[in-house]
Amino acid sequence: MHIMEGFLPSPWWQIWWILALPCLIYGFYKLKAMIKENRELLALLGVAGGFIFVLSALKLPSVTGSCSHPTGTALSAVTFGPWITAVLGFIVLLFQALFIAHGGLTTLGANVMSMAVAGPLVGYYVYKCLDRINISFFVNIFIAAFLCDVITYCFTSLELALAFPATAGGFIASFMAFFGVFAITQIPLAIIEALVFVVIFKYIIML
Amino acid sequence: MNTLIEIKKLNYCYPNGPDALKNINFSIKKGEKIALVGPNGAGKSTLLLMLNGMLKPDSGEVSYLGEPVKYDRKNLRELRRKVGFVFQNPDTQIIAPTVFQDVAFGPVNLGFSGDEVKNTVLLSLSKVGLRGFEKRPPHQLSGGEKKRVAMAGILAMNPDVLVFDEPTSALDPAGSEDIMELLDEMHADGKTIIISTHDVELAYPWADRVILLNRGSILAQGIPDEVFYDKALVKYAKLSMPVLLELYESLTERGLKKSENLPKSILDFVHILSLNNIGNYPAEKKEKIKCGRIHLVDVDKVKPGEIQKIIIENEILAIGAMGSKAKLMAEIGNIEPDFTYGVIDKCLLKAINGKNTMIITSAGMIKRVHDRVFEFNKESLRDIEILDFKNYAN
Amino acid sequence: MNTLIEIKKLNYCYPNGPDALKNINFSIKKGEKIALVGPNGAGKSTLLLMLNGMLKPDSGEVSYLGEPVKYDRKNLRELRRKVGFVFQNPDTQIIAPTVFQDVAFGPVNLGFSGDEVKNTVLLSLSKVGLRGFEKRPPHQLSGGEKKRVAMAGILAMNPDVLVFDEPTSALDPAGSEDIMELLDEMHADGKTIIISTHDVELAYPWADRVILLNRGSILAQGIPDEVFYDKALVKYAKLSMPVLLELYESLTERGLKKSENLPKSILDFVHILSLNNIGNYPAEKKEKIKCGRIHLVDVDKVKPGEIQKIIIENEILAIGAMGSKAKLMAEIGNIEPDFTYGVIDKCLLKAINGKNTMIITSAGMIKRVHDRVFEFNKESLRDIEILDFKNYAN
Amino acid sequence: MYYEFLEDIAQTNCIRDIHPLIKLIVGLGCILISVSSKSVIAPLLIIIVLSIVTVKIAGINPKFYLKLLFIPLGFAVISVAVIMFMRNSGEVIFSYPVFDWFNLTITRGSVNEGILILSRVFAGMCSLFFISLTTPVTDMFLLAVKCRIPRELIDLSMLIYRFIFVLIEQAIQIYNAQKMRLGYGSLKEGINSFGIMAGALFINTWNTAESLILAMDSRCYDGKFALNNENNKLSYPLLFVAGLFIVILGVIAFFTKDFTIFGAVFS
Repeated sequence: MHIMEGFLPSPWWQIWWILALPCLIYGFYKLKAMIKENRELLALLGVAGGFIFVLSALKLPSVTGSCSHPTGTALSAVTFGPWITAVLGFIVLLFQALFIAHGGLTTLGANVMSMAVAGPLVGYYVYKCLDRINISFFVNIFIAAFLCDVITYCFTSLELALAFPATAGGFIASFMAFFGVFAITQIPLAIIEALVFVVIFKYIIML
Repeated sequence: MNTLIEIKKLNYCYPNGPDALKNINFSIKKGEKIALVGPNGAGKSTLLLMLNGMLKPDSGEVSYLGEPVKYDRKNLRELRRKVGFVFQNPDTQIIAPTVFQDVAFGPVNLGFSGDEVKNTVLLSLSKVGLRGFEKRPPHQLSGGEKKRVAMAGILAMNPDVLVFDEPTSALDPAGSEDIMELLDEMHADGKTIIISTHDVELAYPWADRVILLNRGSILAQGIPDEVFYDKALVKYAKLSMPVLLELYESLTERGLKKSENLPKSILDFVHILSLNNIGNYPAEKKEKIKCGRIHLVDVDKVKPGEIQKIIIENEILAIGAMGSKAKLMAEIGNIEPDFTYGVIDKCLLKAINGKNTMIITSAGMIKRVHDRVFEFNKESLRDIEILDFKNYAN
Repeated sequence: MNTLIEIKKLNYCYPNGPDALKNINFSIKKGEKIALVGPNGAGKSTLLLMLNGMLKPDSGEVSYLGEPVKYDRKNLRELRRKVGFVFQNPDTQIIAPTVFQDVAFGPVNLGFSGDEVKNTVLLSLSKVGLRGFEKRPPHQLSGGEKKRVAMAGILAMNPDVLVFDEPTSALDPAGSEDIMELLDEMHADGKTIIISTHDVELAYPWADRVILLNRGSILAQGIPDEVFYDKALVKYAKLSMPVLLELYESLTERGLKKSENLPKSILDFVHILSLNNIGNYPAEKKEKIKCGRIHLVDVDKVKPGEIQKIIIENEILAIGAMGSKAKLMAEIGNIEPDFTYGVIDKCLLKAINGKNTMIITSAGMIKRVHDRVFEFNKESLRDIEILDFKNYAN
Repeated sequence: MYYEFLEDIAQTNCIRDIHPLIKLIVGLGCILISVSSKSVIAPLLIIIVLSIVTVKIAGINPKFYLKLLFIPLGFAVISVAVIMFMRNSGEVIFSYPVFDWFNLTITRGSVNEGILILSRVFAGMCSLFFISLTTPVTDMFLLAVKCRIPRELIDLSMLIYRFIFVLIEQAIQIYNAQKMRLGYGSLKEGINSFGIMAGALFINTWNTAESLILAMDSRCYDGKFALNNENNKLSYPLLFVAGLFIVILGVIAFFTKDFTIFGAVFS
């Protein structure tokens, strides 16, 4: 769920950019250390970035109105960890804005926070925690991917609500309104994507 | 023969791209072997994608069995079941974790029951000669095997028409011959076959009819001889003439008497030269000596163990195996076939040089051998004999 | 000629895989054109990867210019600069987002200065005929163009040896001919060239020497005629005989007099048949008529505008362009060349049929034309004349 | 199934040869002015001017351009609707009681704000499209280096750029192959087919990465990526015009900041 160009007024788009920057810098620092140790990883990350873009640019057929596929970032979070995923996600979101008009440049900070930072971070740590309590692998994958999706869109609703608090009821009312409206499309989508994610892992494990 | 697929005034261009197809008109009859020939980027793949409704023309009409194709979900599913499509790159077509699962993909989507799925898959796999490969992961297979799995996956949906995009690309000679042989078997099974290729050597002897495509337009269509013997046309289409035709052309330019038919194979060429009294078999020159015999073995009627005996008794010097069943039998009988592709012509060539040969094949192809030999005898005024071994045991 | 690369008793197997290479011994001399021929899975690519140290043999030795290859970072870099490797699939070789950046990848990593990089890149691009493509993103190029970008990327590092894995795979005839022509140009530039292929038609006329590989072992090595004329060997290697050789074999079996050299091209074949008094040019039979002349145009000395005039004045019926410079000139002069590959032989063929031809080429290849024509004249006792147009303007 | 890449159009547009800096100044300048504009005047001006430039001067197919403008519509309408109901101020022009305790209300202020946001979104999108459709990303890498963006990040972006196109090709092929064998027929098949495709693509990704490492090694990779040797020539008069255009827009935005369609009730 990308927030489009021009939607977030000042000062909110600046605020999200400022919040996103430290995450990106930390991710970049980790990435640099990783590449320094093994230069070949740059090639791997480059191809992985392409993969995230492609997976999120494909429209899931038979689900109309879908506009977000964090599946790619979730897969990357499990593989490379959430911080490096933030950097990859940033580049991918930039290319998405430029190539297929998903998202925007001023709203890039907000989109990075919701899709490349909040979602993968929660998904990753939920996955790690559930892994410890001996839950079935595929159930764990399902829950983690579902949460990754839902958190992304909660975060987007939060960003919108902060920028446009309701006159009556303020931020809370506005958040509930955005959350409620988008839930109609996003909750089923999150379930579908979590199921897709399970199929992907079943497939990869079988090979 | 009735018209199966008809395309009328078809135009198509990719969004924001140049015209991909311009004013395409042709029809395909049931049971034909069609080769769509053109250089890379001519629009071959785009045109093939029209045949089963993967792309919708901007204008013009595609019809199947006289009915215009309707681009709604239900009709498209039906069409895609009837017109099977094998892609150029098997790596992007076969992606399931095992061969069985991959071949089963279509039948499962067709809603077959568990047993039906199993039967269809095993039947399709045996048709392409890959029984026993069910549990193998596709990425461990060779290029030729992958291509055959892709074919089995399409056969499992039992289509009427088979469309192959560059069936032999990236395969070595042995692999290509296997695939072309398989196409012939499927054709003998009653399927209509359409291939796209830029390989003129492949299309020339194989196709019943050739459609020459360049820059999205049809340059010519007709029997391969006509199309490929037109030097200017072939050059314009950025292709090359088949080697034998080029040689034939050079020789006729130097005074060789033109023959009725153009040479499609080494056999034809030798025959044409011998009509010019060139390279005649020394013995043939003096007196009409007896040609070699062709021994035709029906793979379902003769036991593998008996073949050795036939070979010795009949002084057989070369053995050809036609079809996957025949190859399997040769393997069981511990016989190394000399020819596995273009078998009949190669055996005829041996025969006119006075050598006895054997063709192992299954019932469906036996008539084809008789027909070809009969035709060749008529044309060349020779009398090559066929000995049928249908009931050797009795 | 001194030995450039030598491989001794090399063995290699992939971790957890079957033996990939067994007891490989061969050496490559400077300036040779080598074809490594074998079916898919024979180990061709694995062997090629040994040549620039991408793989390290389990046992045995690879040496370059007499020095055993050392597998440390510095020596490997040096080796890889000298032995350029063009992969089969250009999509995984092209790294950067634009053609310029991709071709510059090697030079930049070799530490060239900004201007040096620019000059090398532009030179390499013009060598492969892609000047003006600098800013294009690779995904918008055709298959043949991508292959040429990959080549330019290697040429930019100015290696001594060029290794090509399946240089023409997936290319149409025109694309393949362009690439093979480019290989010849690079060879004329003094590079040693090694290709791997399963295409015998390609390797047979091109290679100086053939190494036949199957199942990780060398089956045979030698001049192409020897290797490909051995029917049993070719069959064992799961390959096929080149068509012209197969026809020649069939005809000799039927009594054609054997010639000194085996036929590598249509020209050779026509010549062999004419030695047997077959298909001689009608006029040639009666009296020794004059052959056609070959007009040799040096692309650097003659202006494009003058070519039309030469064509008309000399009754030229067919034009060949050799090399990318010549093709560019033909384009500027608005001339459609009839031949762009195998030019000399095709012009000789026209000449023996009494037709005048023109070859447009650059200085480096002119000697080659003279040599080939001289050789052919000597062999066939003809006197085909060459007219040099080096200084037409004066 | 997949999108058309604006990048591909940018590679062949009519003003590709203008220095990217000029195009970025115009595009980014317009974006900044439109998000900070307090009235609809400046955004409307931007929409009109940039659309004309994109279609007439850059030569983008107008039909395609119009289609692009519909992309943000779904999200924008839903979100703007929420805002209109939530942020009431001034005179009520519409009210509808949903339950006893809840009124859906639209006021002059909320309509003004809704229209303002819509105009900003469309002006922002027009500016973004202007950049996307006229300035190929390949031209921006050199600019990024000059802006002191770390090389590793740029190198990574360049690799990602290249492999987006390699992988999308594979994805399309796999998708088509599945579709031909009747995948994606129902929701269940769709999930299964999509999952298998994504998994296969994931495996392909690793294989591609392996060959890429091989290719980089065989070309003596030493941690460096090449850049385009030169950008298009920077035309100073044009740069001046672009700057002037942005300044004028900014001035207009400033002086029209109090304008509202339904009267000034919105602060």
